[in-house]
Amino acid sequence: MLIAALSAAVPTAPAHAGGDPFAQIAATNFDIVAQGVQALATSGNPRAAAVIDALRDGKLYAWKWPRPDAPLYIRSATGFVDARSGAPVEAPAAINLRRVIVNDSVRAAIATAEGALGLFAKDPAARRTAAEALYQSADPGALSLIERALTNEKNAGVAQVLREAAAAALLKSDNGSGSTRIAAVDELATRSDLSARNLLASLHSEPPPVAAAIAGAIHDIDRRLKLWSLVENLYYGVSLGAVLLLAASGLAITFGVMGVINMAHGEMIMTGAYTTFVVQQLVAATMPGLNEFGLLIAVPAAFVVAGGLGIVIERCLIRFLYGRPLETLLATWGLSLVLQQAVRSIFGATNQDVTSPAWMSGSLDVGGLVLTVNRLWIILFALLVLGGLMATLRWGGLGRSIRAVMQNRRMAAVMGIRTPWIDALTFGLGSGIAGMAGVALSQIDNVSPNLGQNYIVDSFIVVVVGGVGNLWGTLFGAVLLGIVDKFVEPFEGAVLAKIIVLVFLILFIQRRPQGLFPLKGRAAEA
Amino acid sequence: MRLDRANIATLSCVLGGAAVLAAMNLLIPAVSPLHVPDFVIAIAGKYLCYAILALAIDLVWGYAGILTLGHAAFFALGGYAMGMYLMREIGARGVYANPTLPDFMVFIGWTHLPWYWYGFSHFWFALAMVVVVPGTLAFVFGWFAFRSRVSGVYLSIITQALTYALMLAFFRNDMGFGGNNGMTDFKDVLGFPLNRESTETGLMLVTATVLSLSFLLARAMIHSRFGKVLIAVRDAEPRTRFLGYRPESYKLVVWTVSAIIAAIGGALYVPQVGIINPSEFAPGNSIEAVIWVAVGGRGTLYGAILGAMLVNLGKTWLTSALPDIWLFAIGGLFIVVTLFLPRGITGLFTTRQPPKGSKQASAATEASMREAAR
Amino acid sequence: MSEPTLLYLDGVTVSFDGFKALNELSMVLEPGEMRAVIGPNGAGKTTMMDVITGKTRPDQGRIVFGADIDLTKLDEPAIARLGIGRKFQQPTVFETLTVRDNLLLALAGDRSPRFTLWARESADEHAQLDRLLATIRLVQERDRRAAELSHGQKQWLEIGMLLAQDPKLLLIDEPAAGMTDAETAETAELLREINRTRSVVVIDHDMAFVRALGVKITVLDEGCVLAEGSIDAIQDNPHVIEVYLGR
Amino acid sequence: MLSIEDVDLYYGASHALRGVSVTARIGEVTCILGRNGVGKTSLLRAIFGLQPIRSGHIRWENRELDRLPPYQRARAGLAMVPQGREIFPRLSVRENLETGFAMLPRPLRRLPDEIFELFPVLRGMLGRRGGDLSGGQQQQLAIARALVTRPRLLILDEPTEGIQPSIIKEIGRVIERLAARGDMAILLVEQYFEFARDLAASYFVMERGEIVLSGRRGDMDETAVRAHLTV
Amino acid sequence: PPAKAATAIAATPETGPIKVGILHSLSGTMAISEVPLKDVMLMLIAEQNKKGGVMGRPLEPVVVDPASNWPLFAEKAKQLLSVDKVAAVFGCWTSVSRKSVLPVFEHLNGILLYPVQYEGQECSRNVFYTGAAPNQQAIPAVDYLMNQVGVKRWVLEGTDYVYPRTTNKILEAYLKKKGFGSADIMINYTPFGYSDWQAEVAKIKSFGSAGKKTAVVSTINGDANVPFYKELGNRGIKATDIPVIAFSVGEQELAGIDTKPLVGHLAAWNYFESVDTPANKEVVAAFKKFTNNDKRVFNDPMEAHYIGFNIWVKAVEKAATTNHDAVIDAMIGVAHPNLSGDYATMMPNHHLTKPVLIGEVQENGQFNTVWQTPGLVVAQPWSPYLPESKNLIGDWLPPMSCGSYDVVAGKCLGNHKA
Ligand SMILES: Nc1ncnc2c1ncn2[C@@H]1O[C@H](COP(=O)(O)OP(=O)(O)OP(=O)(O)O)[C@@H](O)[C@H]1O
Ligand SMILES: Nc1ncnc2c1ncn2[C@@H]1O[C@H](COP(=O)(O)OP(=O)(O)OP(=O)(O)O)[C@@H](O)[C@H]1O
Ligand SMILES: [Mg+2]
Ligand SMILES: [Mg+2]
Repeated sequence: MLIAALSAAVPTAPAHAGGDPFAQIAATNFDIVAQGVQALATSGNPRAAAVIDALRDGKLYAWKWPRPDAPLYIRSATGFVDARSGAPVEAPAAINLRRVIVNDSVRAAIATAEGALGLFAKDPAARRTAAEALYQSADPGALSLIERALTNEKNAGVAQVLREAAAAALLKSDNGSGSTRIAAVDELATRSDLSARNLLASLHSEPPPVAAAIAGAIHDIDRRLKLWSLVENLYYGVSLGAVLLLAASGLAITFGVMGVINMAHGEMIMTGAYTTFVVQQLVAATMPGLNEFGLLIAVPAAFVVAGGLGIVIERCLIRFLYGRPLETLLATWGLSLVLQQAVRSIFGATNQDVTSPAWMSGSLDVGGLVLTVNRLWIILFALLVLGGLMATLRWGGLGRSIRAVMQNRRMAAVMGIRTPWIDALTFGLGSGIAGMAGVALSQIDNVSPNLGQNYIVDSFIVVVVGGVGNLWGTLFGAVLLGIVDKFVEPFEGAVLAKIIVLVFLILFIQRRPQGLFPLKGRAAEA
Repeated sequence: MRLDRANIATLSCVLGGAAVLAAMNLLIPAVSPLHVPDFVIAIAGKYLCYAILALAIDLVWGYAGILTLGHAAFFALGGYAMGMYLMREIGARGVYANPTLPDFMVFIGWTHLPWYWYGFSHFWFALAMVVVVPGTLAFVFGWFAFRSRVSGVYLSIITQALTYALMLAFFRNDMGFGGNNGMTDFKDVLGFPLNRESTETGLMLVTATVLSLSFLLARAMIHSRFGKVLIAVRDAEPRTRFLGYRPESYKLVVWTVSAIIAAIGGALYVPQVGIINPSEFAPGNSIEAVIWVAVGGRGTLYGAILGAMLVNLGKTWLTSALPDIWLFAIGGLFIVVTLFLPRGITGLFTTRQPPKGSKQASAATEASMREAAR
Repeated sequence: MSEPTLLYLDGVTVSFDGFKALNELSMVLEPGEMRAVIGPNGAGKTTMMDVITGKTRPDQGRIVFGADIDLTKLDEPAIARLGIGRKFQQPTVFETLTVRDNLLLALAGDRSPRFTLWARESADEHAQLDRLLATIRLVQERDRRAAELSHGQKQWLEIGMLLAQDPKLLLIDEPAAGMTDAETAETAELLREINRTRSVVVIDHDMAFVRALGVKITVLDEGCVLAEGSIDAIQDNPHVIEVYLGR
Repeated sequence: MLSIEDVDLYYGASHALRGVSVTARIGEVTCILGRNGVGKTSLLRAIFGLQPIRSGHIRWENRELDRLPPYQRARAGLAMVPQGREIFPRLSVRENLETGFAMLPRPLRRLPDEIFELFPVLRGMLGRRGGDLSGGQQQQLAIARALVTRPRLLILDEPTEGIQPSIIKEIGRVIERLAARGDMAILLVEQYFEFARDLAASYFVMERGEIVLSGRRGDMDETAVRAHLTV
Repeated sequence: PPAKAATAIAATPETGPIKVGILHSLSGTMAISEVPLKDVMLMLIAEQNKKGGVMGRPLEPVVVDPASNWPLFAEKAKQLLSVDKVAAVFGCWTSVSRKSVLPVFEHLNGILLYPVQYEGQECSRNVFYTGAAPNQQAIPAVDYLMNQVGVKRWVLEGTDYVYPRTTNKILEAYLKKKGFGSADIMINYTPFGYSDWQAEVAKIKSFGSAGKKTAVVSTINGDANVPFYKELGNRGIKATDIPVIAFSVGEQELAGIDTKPLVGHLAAWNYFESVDTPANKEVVAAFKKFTNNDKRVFNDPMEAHYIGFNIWVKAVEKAATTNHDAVIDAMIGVAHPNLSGDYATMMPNHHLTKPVLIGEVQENGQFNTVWQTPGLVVAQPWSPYLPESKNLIGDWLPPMSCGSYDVVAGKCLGNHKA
């Protein structure tokens, strides 16, 4: 029945003069290959699915130079099988073979082919994507096929999509009574996404009742879309905020708490990112099984590497500068130059490829929203980092000792606090946090020697807006800036948006010269 | 006093040095080994401009304790004002031979000159703008900032934001300042071809003179009672209020003066390097300029000049001598200076205060910085 | 023809997140009067000076200076320019300036940048400075940076700065703190000297010192006046003994 | 006991301590007197290692302190009430007190009750920021803070400065009590002569960085001492 | 004329080693792109010396680091020409760096070989543009999408600076000419190093869901690309839905990205490392050997340097001197095989003839050529699609000898150039 279905499905399939679809696929011209795929899909040949899959996965091989019988082989785990028969053949000499490569047109052909084939696949997910494809193509010709699929579709979700696909197809075709068409319109209205809207918008010369229905549908689709876009901007703002927060939280320690004007902060982030790269390489080399989790290993690794580096820096450099905080600017600036060049010399000036594990790629559809998974993770991670940081500071009065040392180093020593210890620890902590931020940023940005430079200014801005030395402030500052930016962007474009944010910042500081949460009273001057 | 001698020395170094270079370039025939090539004149002129910027920064940072991370903005604005004049000077000699419109405007398809370009064909007008525009910006910015008692790093950051915003703004082509390519391919200033040796030398000498003058001005300011008040403000701003001083107006004066000095430096810079574009606004530039001051020695005017000169000399030399690893060298230099020359290179010459400042003194600055850091 | 009061605090209240540091405090200071203010730690004495000098804004109440100037409407410099000088409880001086320059900046005169830019040190300013340095016994330290002074020396320097301002009204917070008994006695003498021409409000905990001043005393407690009167009256006042003097 | 043997201390060029020798016994109060700027605080700074000494020795419980950093000395049982309070302005009163915990073993990490008996006001202000306290309150906090670390050598630099008479009396009694407990040496710098005289078991008078007069309570010649305190 | 006087200044020694200036940023933001160009130059020079140098004289590279700082570019150019007296300079990437050195080269009458595709609207006697002019990259790319892919809606997405703005202006004019309405063209700019693409990509997606085949023509600059493509990948925008064709993304940039999600997206260049010709394989292998790192990739600007260098060598040998004027004249008409086959010839307008290749991204980070201009394309530095330049041509052969000649008015604009 599958065959029947298919032949019904694509009645308009143009048969290529050459006849044999396999020969066409073996051809070198992409357009012919594409026709071959289409023809094969509709030919009802039982090998169709296997061959097309092989083609998609780049497992399909042809003879390097033209041959009348145009042989095709599928490379399997064990060896080669003949594409036509599926019978195993002894491996031909590699030099004679060429992989059949595909381009966009071929891929498109494969997609529709699979759409047709997929409708009757075992796996509901596959059926769903197939249905989606058909919905998108809204091809009246496919109507009968869709209906046939609907009749024996058990899965509610898939059925829904099929109904929508049917509605789309119906509306595109010009048959169907007014009532059925109106029903179809409502069907699409429920779906209320851009594609539905556009499809409806593209319908003209409908009978009045239908036209009215369409207008209505479009109207409330628009309303919903407007709402969603608001939520969407909010989300963008928050996720940008999360990135800023990550970038800044390390600085909130080294600068906010310690008062070190830490120009090398960006390089700490960079260190974290490169650690990620190295870890991924090592994992890939030593235990490929864990590839997916290289990132998770990188987080503590980055913390240790950057943190360690931080401690070294503090011991060898910063500690001589307490009491002359302004000079830390000079030293750390020099340091950042050195670190950048060091990375450039070790890894080369070009970007490094940090891969995203599967669980961090792709996106979720929540209502009208498309939330990219990596951003979700980053938001979560940012909050975790901040939370962890606060916890650490609570723990064993560490935070108290740190603040005591920073407020009056000599008196802290008199109270028996190991000041050198605290200094090193604090700077290490801040650097380590920056390192962890680097892991996250490696997922959304270039891993290059300049990575740090892209974040240093924003980081300082965030810390300052939040009010120096106030972690909550850093949180709010980051989110505030993120949201402002993302709400301006749609109207003014990205470039002006950034300018406006900066101006906003300047004015904001006028109003709140001590940041979001200023200290009041005598303590402020003390 | 000791300091004074150092100052006089700097002055004579700047002027004398410039004069000698000029002479050796113009009078001595090119064949002679003693001849100073134009290249040297050109970079000397460039350094002198940087020195002016450094001086301006030291005035506000070293004496009023305002750590500005956006002074390059005024430098660049001055540069743009001058650039606009030079652009108009080109006249019909541009590639599109448009008598009024600069090439880049023709290029983005504008048909007539925007109003804010009027007048820039006159040198005097451009000069006025060099002072007025950055001066006004600085005044307005400072007036708001100081009046609402923005201080310490909060001020530093908004100065940074200011220059950053300006950079992005000037990047935009439709601002009418040449987008990120900025302005270049200048022909001549006041009729003197820019690429003629004598013009280059002349510009260099002018720059040296301007530097000396602004140096004297700055010195006069900080040695007056005004200067003492500035230092008092730097140490304990709240306390000065109870003596009846208004710190904000003091800061505003020195801030605006400093901005104007920087702007003039920028105006001299452009004809000598032959290009002005938004990257001059880059936050990094301002920070680098602050670095020069720190290297030379914050709070000693001649230190600022020295720092600017040395760092840039180092940069010029290292980028050719060790192109692949020069950052190690220059970065290392900065670190070494902070560690071993707490008061910058000039710290080597003066022994006005006990090394590293006494415990209490440092505690005091620490406190005041904490103050600032909040 | 009774001339107007010099300073009049009228129901001044200052509270910090709920806690009332000053509570409906009212007080009158006659021109040329010297007033000693005592009271338990935390009674609100320093806060009182804060509100007079504009450092802290009161939540309620008026502070009238001279005929009809409401100080609560003015900011610190404006108040200082009216001729109200203050010495802080914690000595606060300009650490990196020399002792002499500290005094120079305090000297009465125009405070505007326009003036200070051109100001040259006049002969009598010079003389004044020398006199001051002598008074506060820092002649040797004149060219040392204030940061290098001992605690007590800073106290003296600040008193010197106060004198230099030549104000109508001096607010002096704990001058005797950290002074030897002998110095304390001299300070009292100095203040009486000053009081010939100016009005003074002085806070201290050293009863010997207060006695030496021999003036009317106001006792603050929990932000309002507990008692007022001569030293002997105060010292026998059971409340004062209870909350302040102890037995 | 604490023994200081001819210590010299310089600030840059200026010679602030000239061969100062002082001893302070456990179980009694040792008092250092002197006018402003004679070097009292400098001496205390030297003892705590806050200012390096040029020559001389500082021995505590016959252990050389000279090389130790301040926090090690604190851990050796020293505690100080510095001149000018040096409260941590942006820590709460409680936190100010708890800074002492850093050097204490876990079990000892609680605030001794005596400090609240001594300074009842503090109890009501635990949440307030140290910097917001009044001068006197800060002074009280500073003393309390020093006691948190259970010191065996308590160094007090003009502890009565800015404190109301009743509490000064109270402090006097406490100092006596602590001394009487016999496990603590107390080094007291004072300018408030009566206060010092009533407490001191032995006293040292300084003049321009030198010890010019010393002795025990019994043989104190008051007029001579006062002479050194007047100008 | 000033040129002659200038020659005196920049006269290069006629004996001893021939110095060759390399003016590429080795630090700062542009190092990412420019360092490989320095490497390839060093390799080419080394190999030339193995062959006995030029005219029997060894070549000596003079490497300097202008550190992505435009005024420093000018300073370094001055130094190379007037102090080191180099025979030619290979360098610059960004337009602004070229603009900043241009006056120097014209005044000191030096020779600059500029290897990067650029916005055109320039044609200096002292510069040889070995990269593509817009009509050698952008236009054919759009043609491909229009004709082969059947694109009906266009997103022109670029970084906000001169190259993208000009290119997009040209493309817009071109598309309008081809009858696309403004409704079907969306132009959008983002700042340098832009990294949060969520909103922008969402915009593109909705623009693309109008039912017509949509494509993105990307002039996004270096750093911003990685996050852009990552966002595309995560949003599941596949090449089959909305193909993106980029003009600034080559093998070098892809080396920094996980290409799986990008498979099928396009780039237009005049060369791909993957083109399979013996010459190419040889050079690429040589480069990997030279840098002894077989992860290194080769890209279009590197090929441009390869061609430019060889043409310059031939020109010097033809002129039998390193004298700038002689070499400048000799360069015109010299040809050298492209690595993609066929010949690159230096035209009188100081640009090269080039083939245009459209490639699709493959998993392995290489491009798979899916289309190629039938013949070679001659550069039009002055775009015929922009009113202000439609009458202009550049031709440095006498009698015209002019960089911007108005064929209508029949006179040479910017008279100083001649
Ligand atoms: N900013 C503030 N926040 C909270 N409480 C404050 C603040 N400033 C002052 N206080 C409280 O107000 C009260 C009055 O303080 P004030 O300094 O005026 O006391 P005082 O009379 O000067 O005491 P002392 O004699 O110790 O100097 C004190 O309890 C103090 O803790
Ligand atoms: N940080 C410093 N730098 C330079 N000199 C200092 C420093 N601190 C104190 N001095 C000087 O050392 C001498 C002793 O100072 P010290 O503080 O020990 O005096 P003191 O006896 O504590 O006086 P007081 O009773 O006023 O506290 C004083 O002359 C002071 O000027
Ligand atoms: Mg008080
Ligand atoms: Mg003392």
